[in-house]
Amino acid sequence: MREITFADALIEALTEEMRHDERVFIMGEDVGRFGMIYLARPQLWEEFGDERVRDTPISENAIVGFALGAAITGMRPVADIMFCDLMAVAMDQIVNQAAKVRYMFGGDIKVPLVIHSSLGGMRCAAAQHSQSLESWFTHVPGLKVAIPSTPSDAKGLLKAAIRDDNPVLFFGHQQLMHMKGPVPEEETLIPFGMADIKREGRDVTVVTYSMMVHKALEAGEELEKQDIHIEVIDLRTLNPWDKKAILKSVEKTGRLLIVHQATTTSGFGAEIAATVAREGFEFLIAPIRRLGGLDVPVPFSPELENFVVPNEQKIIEEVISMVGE
Amino acid sequence: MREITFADALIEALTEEMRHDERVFIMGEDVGRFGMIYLARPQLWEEFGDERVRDTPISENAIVGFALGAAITGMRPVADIMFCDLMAVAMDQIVNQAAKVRYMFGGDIKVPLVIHSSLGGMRCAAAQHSQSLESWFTHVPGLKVAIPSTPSDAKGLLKAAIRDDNPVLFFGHQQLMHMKGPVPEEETLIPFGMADIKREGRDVTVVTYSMMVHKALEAGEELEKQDIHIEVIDLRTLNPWDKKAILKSVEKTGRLLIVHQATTTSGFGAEIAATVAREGFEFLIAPIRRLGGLDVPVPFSPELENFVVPNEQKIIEEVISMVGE
Amino acid sequence: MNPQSELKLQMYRTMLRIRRFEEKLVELKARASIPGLLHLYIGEEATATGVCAALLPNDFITSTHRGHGHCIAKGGEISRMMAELFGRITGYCKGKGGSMHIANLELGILGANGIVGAGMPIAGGAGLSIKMRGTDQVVACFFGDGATNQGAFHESLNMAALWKLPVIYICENNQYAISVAQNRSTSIKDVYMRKDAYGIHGCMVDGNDVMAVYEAAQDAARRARNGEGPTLLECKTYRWRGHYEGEADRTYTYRTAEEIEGWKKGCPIERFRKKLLEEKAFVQEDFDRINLEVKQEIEEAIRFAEDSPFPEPEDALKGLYAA
Amino acid sequence: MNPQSELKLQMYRTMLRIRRFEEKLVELKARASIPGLLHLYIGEEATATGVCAALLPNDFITSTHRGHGHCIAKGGEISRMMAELFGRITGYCKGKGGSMHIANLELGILGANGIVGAGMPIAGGAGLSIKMRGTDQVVACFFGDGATNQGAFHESLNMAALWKLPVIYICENNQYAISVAQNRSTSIKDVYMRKDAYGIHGCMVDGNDVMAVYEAAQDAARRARNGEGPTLLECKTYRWRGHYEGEADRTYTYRTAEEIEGWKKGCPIERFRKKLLEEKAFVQEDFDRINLEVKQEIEEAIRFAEDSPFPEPEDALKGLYAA
Ligand SMILES: Cc1ncc(C[n+]2csc(CCOP(=O)(O)OP(=O)(O)O)c2C)c(N)n1
Ligand SMILES: Cc1ncc(C[n+]2csc(CCOP(=O)(O)OP(=O)(O)O)c2C)c(N)n1
Ligand SMILES: [Mg+2]
Ligand SMILES: [Mg+2]
Repeated sequence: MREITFADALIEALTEEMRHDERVFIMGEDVGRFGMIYLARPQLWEEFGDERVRDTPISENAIVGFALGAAITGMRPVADIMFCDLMAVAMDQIVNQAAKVRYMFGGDIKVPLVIHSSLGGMRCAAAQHSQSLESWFTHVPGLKVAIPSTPSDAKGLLKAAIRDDNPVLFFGHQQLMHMKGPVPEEETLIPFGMADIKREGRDVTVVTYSMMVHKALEAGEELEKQDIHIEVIDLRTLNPWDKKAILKSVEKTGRLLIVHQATTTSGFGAEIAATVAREGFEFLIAPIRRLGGLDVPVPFSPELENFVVPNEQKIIEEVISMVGE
Repeated sequence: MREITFADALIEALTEEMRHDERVFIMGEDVGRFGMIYLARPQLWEEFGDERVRDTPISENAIVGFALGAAITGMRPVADIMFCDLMAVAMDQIVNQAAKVRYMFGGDIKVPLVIHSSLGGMRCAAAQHSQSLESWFTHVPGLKVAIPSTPSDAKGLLKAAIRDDNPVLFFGHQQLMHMKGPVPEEETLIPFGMADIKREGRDVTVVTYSMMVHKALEAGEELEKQDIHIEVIDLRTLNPWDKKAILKSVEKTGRLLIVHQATTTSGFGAEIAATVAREGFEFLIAPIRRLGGLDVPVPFSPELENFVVPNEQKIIEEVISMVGE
Repeated sequence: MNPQSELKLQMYRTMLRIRRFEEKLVELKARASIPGLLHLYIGEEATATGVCAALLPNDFITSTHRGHGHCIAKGGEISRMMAELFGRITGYCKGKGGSMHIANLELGILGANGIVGAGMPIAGGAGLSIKMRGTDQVVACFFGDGATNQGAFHESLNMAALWKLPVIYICENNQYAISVAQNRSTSIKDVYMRKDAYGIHGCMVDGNDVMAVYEAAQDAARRARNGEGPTLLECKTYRWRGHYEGEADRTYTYRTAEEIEGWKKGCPIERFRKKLLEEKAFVQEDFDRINLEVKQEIEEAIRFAEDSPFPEPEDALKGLYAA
Repeated sequence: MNPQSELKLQMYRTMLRIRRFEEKLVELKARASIPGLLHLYIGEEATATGVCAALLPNDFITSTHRGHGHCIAKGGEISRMMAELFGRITGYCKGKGGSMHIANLELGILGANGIVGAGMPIAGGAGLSIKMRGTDQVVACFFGDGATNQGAFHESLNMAALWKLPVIYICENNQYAISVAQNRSTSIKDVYMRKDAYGIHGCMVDGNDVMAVYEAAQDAARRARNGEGPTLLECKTYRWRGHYEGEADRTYTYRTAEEIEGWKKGCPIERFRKKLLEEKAFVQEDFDRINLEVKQEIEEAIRFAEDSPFPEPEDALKGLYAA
């Protein structure tokens, strides 16, 4: 199969959907003719022009709010927020408006809105440009959350997100954008709520998503050499999330390690751990572990940044220590 | 001991601290002469005047940002945000600025800032005025979070918050404001990170905070009649939170139920459950349970609202079902 | 009756419907017969009425926490509104929204909003959608004087101006945001002057003169439909009641008794009635008849609401996601 | 030398220090010798320099993602800045902040900021603190043209105006926000005209004429210290480099080669040097000497940074909370 980058896969998905449905458009900062943002490319602008590839002022709250207003009146917008950190200025429109209008207005209207953003850093961009804030949004009923790890998942999930009649937060990872992977030529939509077992194994279930999937897979290779076999499950979407797949795997392995880059406390790993501690209690032969970012803002200096984020080595250590339990 | 309301206790704390240190002041919407907000009272304004009891425009992001700017240049502001839902418009100044300036600037500066707000609803105020968003802030390193359940805790924690050199989010509960309780006359500061065992018991540990403490206590009375003895632990602060106290109790009871009003998924209960599933694994004789708000926006109609929020009866049912496990 | 006269009588009726609807709410709330927060529009009826009279049925509005007037003026049925306030399944939001969240897309009502200023970007987005879909609708976006200091105001007006969107931004300047008088929250006196910060049209009218509001809104709507972009329309008005029903500033902390009485004397509905009588367009019997009809309408609405079932508790779990 | 001449030479030196510091960064970044994002200020030196020359040492500034110039102009040591950019423990933030977060309270530098517009409320709060503490400090708040469309701009200017706070809001209008030209993001041409939306003073100056900036900032600072409230000062200028170092718009998508070259010809530093020569205040040797000194300063700064240790990984866990 041909290989393309994560960013190219996103653009392909968006291009296809824009061709497929003329109500689909994208708006955001620098998405247009210069197209320097992850979900933009000059070709997109060349094909669809200023109206449907719409540069905006630096007004994130209005970007989301305008997209929302358009979504409930007949369009299917994709709003781009460059970095998830910047969602902090748009939280009202995301949380109090987009997430709630359908429900609080009685459950009839549709909100076909995608908010695309990127997270994760590892570019020495420091505290305000390196956060992974996905767990906030899993705490807001009404929002769906997609967070793929591979080009083909990115494409299939973005297409599904655009066709969804609910507000979807779609998170790419800044470090993944240039990663290449096989992407089918034929149209593929990946339904939300279906985890993907990226590696099978019998000893420890490693549940993760986004960039950390790759770290877990690397760890899996290493551990294999020591005859430790981890099962790496990529959640791909956090709301809905595939509880069943996790429970099934934990039933087999008896051990669960959750890995994410977001700071540990109240990260989405807590939700997974809490759920399995309740529903998979009898399967567990060792305490559930979480490996998340350390609970500090992301520091600038490379060694500091590396220190606060999980990596292959730390995963290996956790797994080894778990199988000893 | 004399009994005063939760709201009076807050005002007392603020008044004492404003007398004690002239750098302390409060700013927010309608905190001034009309003083109709929880953390305001005409007397406060009469004593301290417009400058130190400062009415503001409806500009929450600026309220927090101005308070932050004042905090790092010699003042000790208390910023009032009427309802926690409204924090959505102020998230940037709370999360990207207040929480991070000290760390990202190298760890030398102090940020003596209190952001006071209220949460919880149960006033048929519907989706945008009834949220309990405390868990978001526990996911942001750099912020402390206080969330008391009684007038005396409210007073002691608010005083401690005002004297703290770090940004503190302080959440009252809208339904608790008129609740009376004993409050010592003499000065009391309650340190952060110390849970309070509000009821002792041997069968099930019920960890909770804010309004739900009272529901748990009511449930405790009822359960007592059935010879089931729950231990009710009031966390009082969520960052830092008193892990030790919880683990100690779970060691005794072997059973843990976490109750909060916030929607369940990715609520702070997940963090507690995940932590105990790791560090108290061997103590557990039954799966950890969480009883949180149902995962929908808070609906308006009274019966609907009651349905989505935990209450005494639901706590009783959970506990009974747990002791059977 | 000529269309112009018909329209006037219609506007009179609308104002009266708003007034009587809310007077009934005062009564019901005093008896604690309805749950939740009520922000009443009494005294400000001419603004919603004048603006919405300039709109077509498929035009959009966004509304505020003080939204009953907008909803009625845009065609909302009083019975379904009442049912919503009673928390019944027959309400506009099936009992899930309440006073602060009434919406109905068929009527072009994109929703009341509990977050001050938050309707402004949504209105802008509806404007963008109109432009992209190529219809000639317009959007009327209502907000208070207090809302003009929210970031959302600024971001929205700039964006709507930049893209010349068909939006009428209507500041209902009732001179207070809760207890804070406008001059203690806003650094300039006349909010409509902020138009120049965006290079758009704008003007100020007596918000209690329904014809003046109507004409200004018509101008704005015409410009909007012509692709000339947004307008910032400031309507000076006054709320007679407390910020919310139950807030009684009995000691007149932030407004004087005289000020309130003064505005009551200039009641927009009475003013209009007198004017119409002076114009000899109508006779008192016309108004009496309308009064009676409105009274009946309210009574029927109450009956409808009271007779309607509550939602089942489990309904709380429905309607979150579209299939 | 008279104080006026001394000040001018000082300003020349400051501009040159900014220029040379950043030219060195271009070089270092091209060799990938420094981590992270760099937003360079080359071409805009006159603005920071002119403004900060009108400030006293205990005055405050807030800065942006493009903040090196502000920091140097407010007294930042190049060596400690360089160390920060190198991620060393001797940097202003001990390696935790990097280019976008340099701060130093002793110098009154309340921090560069990675969030566009976010310094504006913080600056306002410093102004409030000044007023409440009763000192006669002022705050200079820098931000770009793109930032003027953030909600924070609006909320801050209104509040600062309302309370007559001693803040100078300086819009560094380099005409682009990343790739978006000002006329594609902002519905009016001259941003300083937004002053009228807040009822405050404001004016526009040639941001590449350091004396003009200085004088406008002095006026604004005088008014601020007199309790006359904030000023909105727009400085028209231009960035020579890409939005960030490494962004090369090689195909001139959003700016033409001619435009860039035109602005380079009007280099603010060269302009000022020529002017000073014309005024016969100085001779070329003065500039040569300064050039040499600045060159040495930069070299020493590099050496200082390179010789400084990195923080220990575990230092990442320090400094989050004050005891
Ligand atoms: C963002 C936000 N801040 C504060 C509030 C609380 N609040 C509700 S209404 C109101 C006053 C609004 O004043 P204005 O916009 O003038 O409208 P009015 O009530 O006068 O009609 C406030 C402060 C809110 N709902 N949303
Ligand atoms: C709130 C926010 N939105 C978007 C960004 C991404 N961003 C960084 S700089 C920039 C452009 C800023 O333009 P301007 O204010 O004119 O400053 P300049 O870069 O031209 O100096 C953008 C969009 C950000 N950092 N913060
Ligand atoms: Mg008002
Ligand atoms: Mg710019």
